[in-house]
Amino acid sequence: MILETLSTLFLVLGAFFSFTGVIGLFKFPDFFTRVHAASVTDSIATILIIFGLILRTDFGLVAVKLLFILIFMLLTSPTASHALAKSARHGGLLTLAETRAPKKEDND
Amino acid sequence: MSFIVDYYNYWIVVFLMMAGFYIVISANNLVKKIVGLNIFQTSVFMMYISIGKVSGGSAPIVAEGITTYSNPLPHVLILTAIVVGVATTAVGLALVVRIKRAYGTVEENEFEDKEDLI
Amino acid sequence: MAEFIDLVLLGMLAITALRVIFLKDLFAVVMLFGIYSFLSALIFVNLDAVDVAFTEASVGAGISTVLMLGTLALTGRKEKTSNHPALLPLLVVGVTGAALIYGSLDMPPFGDPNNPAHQHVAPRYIEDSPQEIGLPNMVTSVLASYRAFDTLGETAVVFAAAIGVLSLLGLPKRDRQAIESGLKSHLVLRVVAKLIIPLTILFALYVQFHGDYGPGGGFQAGVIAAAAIILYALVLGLPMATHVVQPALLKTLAALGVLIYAGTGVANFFLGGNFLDYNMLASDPVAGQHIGIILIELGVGITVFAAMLSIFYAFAGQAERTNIQ
Amino acid sequence: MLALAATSIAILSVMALALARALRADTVYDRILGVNMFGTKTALFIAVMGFLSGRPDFLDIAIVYALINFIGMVAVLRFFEYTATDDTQNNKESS
Repeated sequence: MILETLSTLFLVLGAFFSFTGVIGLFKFPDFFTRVHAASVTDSIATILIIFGLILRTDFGLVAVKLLFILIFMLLTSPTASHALAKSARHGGLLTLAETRAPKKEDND
Repeated sequence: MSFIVDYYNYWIVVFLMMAGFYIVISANNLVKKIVGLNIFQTSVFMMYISIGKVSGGSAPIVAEGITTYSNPLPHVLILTAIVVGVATTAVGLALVVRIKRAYGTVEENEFEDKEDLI
Repeated sequence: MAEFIDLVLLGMLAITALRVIFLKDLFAVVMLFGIYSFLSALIFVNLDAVDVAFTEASVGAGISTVLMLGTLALTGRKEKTSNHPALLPLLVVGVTGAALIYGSLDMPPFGDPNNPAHQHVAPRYIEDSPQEIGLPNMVTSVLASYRAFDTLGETAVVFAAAIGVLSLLGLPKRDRQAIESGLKSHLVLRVVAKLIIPLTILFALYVQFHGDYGPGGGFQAGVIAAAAIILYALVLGLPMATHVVQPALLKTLAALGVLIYAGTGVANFFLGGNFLDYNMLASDPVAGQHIGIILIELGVGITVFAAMLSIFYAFAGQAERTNIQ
Repeated sequence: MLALAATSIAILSVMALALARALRADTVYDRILGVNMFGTKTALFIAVMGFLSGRPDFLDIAIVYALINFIGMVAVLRFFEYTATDDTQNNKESS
């Protein structure tokens, strides 16, 4: 019973953080802040939701698989975000502060 | 409502099929044509899998406490079709690469003009 | 609940397809096509076709996207705007679509257990295959035993497609000089990729041999193993990858897989059975079936791995060659 | 059960929003970001869906999703490095 309540709490929190991430994807002013919003919330939402699901298993093979997914996603998701941001930087994308400096902002 | 649920999958399949068909016949670029062909192909997969679904059924892997299973036969047909589909897509893309090298373009209307060069 | 998810996912799929029509940037088209494949895999999970979803996620979304990106790198990423009017195609599509919608009204309702499709051979597969073949995964039973002849044909098609691509593009030469390529500046990516690749190959082996009990099997395992090497080639450069898995080896492996498959079938002749009827492979028919299925799944896995990887090598070799020139 | 259903609907709507982002993005990078987010959320969605339908032994598909999503990202980045010359402008896409 305690486990289930805890699991529900984790799941709801995870869903909430997913939402904040995707709202950040729309609302933040420039690309680098958007990467930030997406990747940070991605990690925390993954951790919370996977733990919420693990608490609903009988801690057997399914829990191990879930842990495997968690490790995998914690390795790949931030790496992908990092590489993307780096690639964007090399590709000449500027932050909002830099675009503002020469002229008025034109980003949406 | 039940009328919509009964036929919704088929309508979406028809829509996807027509979207793929439209890309194939209207696009000029050969890569885009292949994307269209793939969309068409996926709609056929969707059709088969929709037919194989049984309401209230479960995935056709035996487990305790489950009595209704969905039809495994369409799954088998489509599983192999997907792999073959990708293999043929690869052949198509390889042909596109060769066409680019021979004609210098992958736009259909452009290389039709150059046909007498080769 | 499942119906609701089905409704939403199919709607998303339709919107994605619609967007693909109007985009002129082919790179964006390919990205959306990746999403499209992922979405359709998700729909397959929702419609209980876990094995199909597995294949679509690995083959459709993974390999096709990589191959299409490779083609775009060679042919350019902008589609030129065509000037001839799109009215005739639109008319053709509209008329065909209307006819198909009209035809779909005669289809049996979605998910009804009394549909004709569920009356013919499916009950036999569902009720008898767990006893006859002894495997919980009915899809594997049907794929590798009841319809093994069909699957042999499909494996041969994959093999033939690989030959076709190789004869069109050719395999890259293995050279020791140009070792430095790939994503040089991405140090983090390189480290993480090195960490991921062994895990992926391990996972591919799990999928290969667990396919009898859960979703998976030779097709998926071969693709996942090929994906691991593709990741290696993408991050560390094609020359490094051809150093590890040599192109000449792939040619042998692709043929070997089909040979294992057909050889298992022929072995049954000598044991007094029919082609691809594994009952004779062991004293007990069920054990024989099990051995036969493991053998042919292995053959499928090897062929698919070699075919997919050599197709990727062919495309990547072309891109590399144009890059040097 | 209710919590699982609510979570799955929440993830589904997050996926829809990420898809919307990927469908209409100003720069290519935003599009990739949307696609990446869509991929990770889809893997989570499959995990939750397995529990929702009472057959959580299909988590392998979620692993494949996470894996292929990563490979797709790497392929896209490699494509960028390859075509780096004509990609310096943030191309606005005309639909």
